Amino acid sequence: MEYKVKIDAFEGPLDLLLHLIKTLEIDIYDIPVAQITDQYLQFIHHMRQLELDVASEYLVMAASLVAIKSRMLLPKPELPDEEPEDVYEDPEASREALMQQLLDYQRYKEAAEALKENEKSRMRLYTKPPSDLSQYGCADAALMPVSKRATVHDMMHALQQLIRRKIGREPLHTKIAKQALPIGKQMQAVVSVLKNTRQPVLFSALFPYSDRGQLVVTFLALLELMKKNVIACRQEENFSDILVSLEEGTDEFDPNEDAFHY
Amino acid sequence: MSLTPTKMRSIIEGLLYLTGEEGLLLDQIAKVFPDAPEPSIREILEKMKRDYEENEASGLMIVEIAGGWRLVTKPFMATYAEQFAAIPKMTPLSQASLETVAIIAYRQPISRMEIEEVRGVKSEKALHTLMAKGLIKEVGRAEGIGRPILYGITPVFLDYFGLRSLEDLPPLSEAVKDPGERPDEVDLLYNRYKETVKEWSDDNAEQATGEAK
Amino acid sequence: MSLTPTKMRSIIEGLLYLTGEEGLLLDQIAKVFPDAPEPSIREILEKMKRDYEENEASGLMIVEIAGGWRLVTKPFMATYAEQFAAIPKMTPLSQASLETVAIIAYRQPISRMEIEEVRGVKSEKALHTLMAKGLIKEVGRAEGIGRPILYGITPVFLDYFGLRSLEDLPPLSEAVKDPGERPDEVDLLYNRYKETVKEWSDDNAEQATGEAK
Repeated sequence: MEYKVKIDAFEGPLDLLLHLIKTLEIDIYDIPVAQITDQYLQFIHHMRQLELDVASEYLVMAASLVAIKSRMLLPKPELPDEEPEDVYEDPEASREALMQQLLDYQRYKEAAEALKENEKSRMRLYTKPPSDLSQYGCADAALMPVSKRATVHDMMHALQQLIRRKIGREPLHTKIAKQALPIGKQMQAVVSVLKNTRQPVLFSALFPYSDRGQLVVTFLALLELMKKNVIACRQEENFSDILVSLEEGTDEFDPNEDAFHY
Repeated sequence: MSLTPTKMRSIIEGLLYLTGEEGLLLDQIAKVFPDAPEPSIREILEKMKRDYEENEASGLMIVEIAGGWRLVTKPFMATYAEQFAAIPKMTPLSQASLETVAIIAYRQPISRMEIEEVRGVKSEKALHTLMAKGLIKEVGRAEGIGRPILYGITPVFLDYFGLRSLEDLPPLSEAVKDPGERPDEVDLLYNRYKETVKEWSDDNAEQATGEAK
Repeated sequence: MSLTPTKMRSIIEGLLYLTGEEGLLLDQIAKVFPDAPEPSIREILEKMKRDYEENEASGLMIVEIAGGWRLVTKPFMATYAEQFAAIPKMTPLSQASLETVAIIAYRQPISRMEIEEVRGVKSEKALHTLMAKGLIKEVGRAEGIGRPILYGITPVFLDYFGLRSLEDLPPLSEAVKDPGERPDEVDLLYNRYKETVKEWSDDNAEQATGEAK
């Protein structure tokens, strides 16, 4: 578990150092250790004054900066040749190592910036969910293929897609549901469809939405139109499709008539 | 600022594509163009419909039923869709099945209706497929009206996805748990705090540069 | 009987519509046109892509992401799509997650410790988020003590960042001169520093966990 502390706008001591180097206009290839150490410590100090919990990484960096700085102030000890080299930590080498680390981190930070742009443009592209191909006879095989298994990661991807899709779709459902479509308006819609086609329309074709509210309103609209003799419904035989057509002389049907408002 | 008919056409086309087979009501389209009169929107739709119909290089067309407008494939596409459907898929489980089984795995026991709420689409076929493959099973019935069947995953699920136990499932991102969630006050507070710190450090750096000179 | 390019274009458009966000692979299209050479299919796709792009009256465009061709709405449509949806946008990745996933993409397979060395901070939470989003996965374990888990990116990574392939990754700025020729002392100091960091942060993490209890 990552602990809760995380100072501010910086991603860590390296990020903070890069920031200081940039604002102080320091040459990253020739870091003045004393100056950067002072600035760094001052920053940390202020963070603590603000009673902010400073993550351990920052303190560790502070410690190593101070170590490098103090060693730089001391004269290099004369070591006998036979002593192993690593007894003395050359502050120049430490400074070099820090520089390498900063440069390396900076590369990835830049790469992250670039990816952020990619992410931004990708997020602006919306698309539709795949159509249901089952109507074209695509059946998921009843037997599980052993060779090509879906993986957990396929599943996580599917969930991500689902979220993306919901972003584009959810309100559609809620809007239709909450709209409480007025019957009068739906009557107009039905009449205008019949007028446009100029021929009988299949009953089922008048119900393009699976939304329940929509179905009920359309059905009520049809009943009302039948009652007012605006439309006629015909059925050739039991259980065959019902054909809906306009009655004669309904051209003057005024959908705005008060009677049609509910 | 009012939009040109060309711009409006492009926006309507985009929206029709996004809503796919479900389509859009004229009202819904009109809401996107609060300044445009409804007849002008209808005109654009009618024109677009004719254009698609006449364009031999397009496999799509626009249909209008009961006030709803939809972008769909032309009838001749059925043959090719069949051919395409017959091609073995990249993933052995369809997107629909994967989504459904994932929701069940994370939220079991769960009813079909709850699954459909999360997915926003009918999920009967996916449930059928998953049952047939033995990845899910009925685990009981919920209390309440209709006592809907509850689904859960099976040991075959674990085996199929190579998991030792359900605890091996990757952590779910917040969005799936509650897709509508907004950043809460904590985030807002945090952002404000970040800015303060940033300002402070910029000031300080400036000062330091000044001193160095 | 072979199909005219116009007819082929219309069929491809229809298939792009049907597959939507799933996208269409070139060889899936090729299977629908067994007689057509693949280059000619690609040519039609490229042409279609250009046509959509240049057509101001269209809100759609074609993109090639992770090898798949997809019909998507143009970027300007985002405002309308979102306004239409009235739902908060997907939250983008945090800076920490972006840095982490960038390091993984360029250096995979890579262990958590190696990532933390580059970033100089703990990266567990970022890894967690990236796993949950399906952007990275465990790809094995390293040799050596503790056999740490190695991470790599997934095809979802390409999709998420809209890349055709890993070659599309933004080029990493030039590596530091002679990174392999560091004097030994530096490595030692560096390693000691690393260990200190580790101890420190472990302590701190423990403390934090303790406090949380």
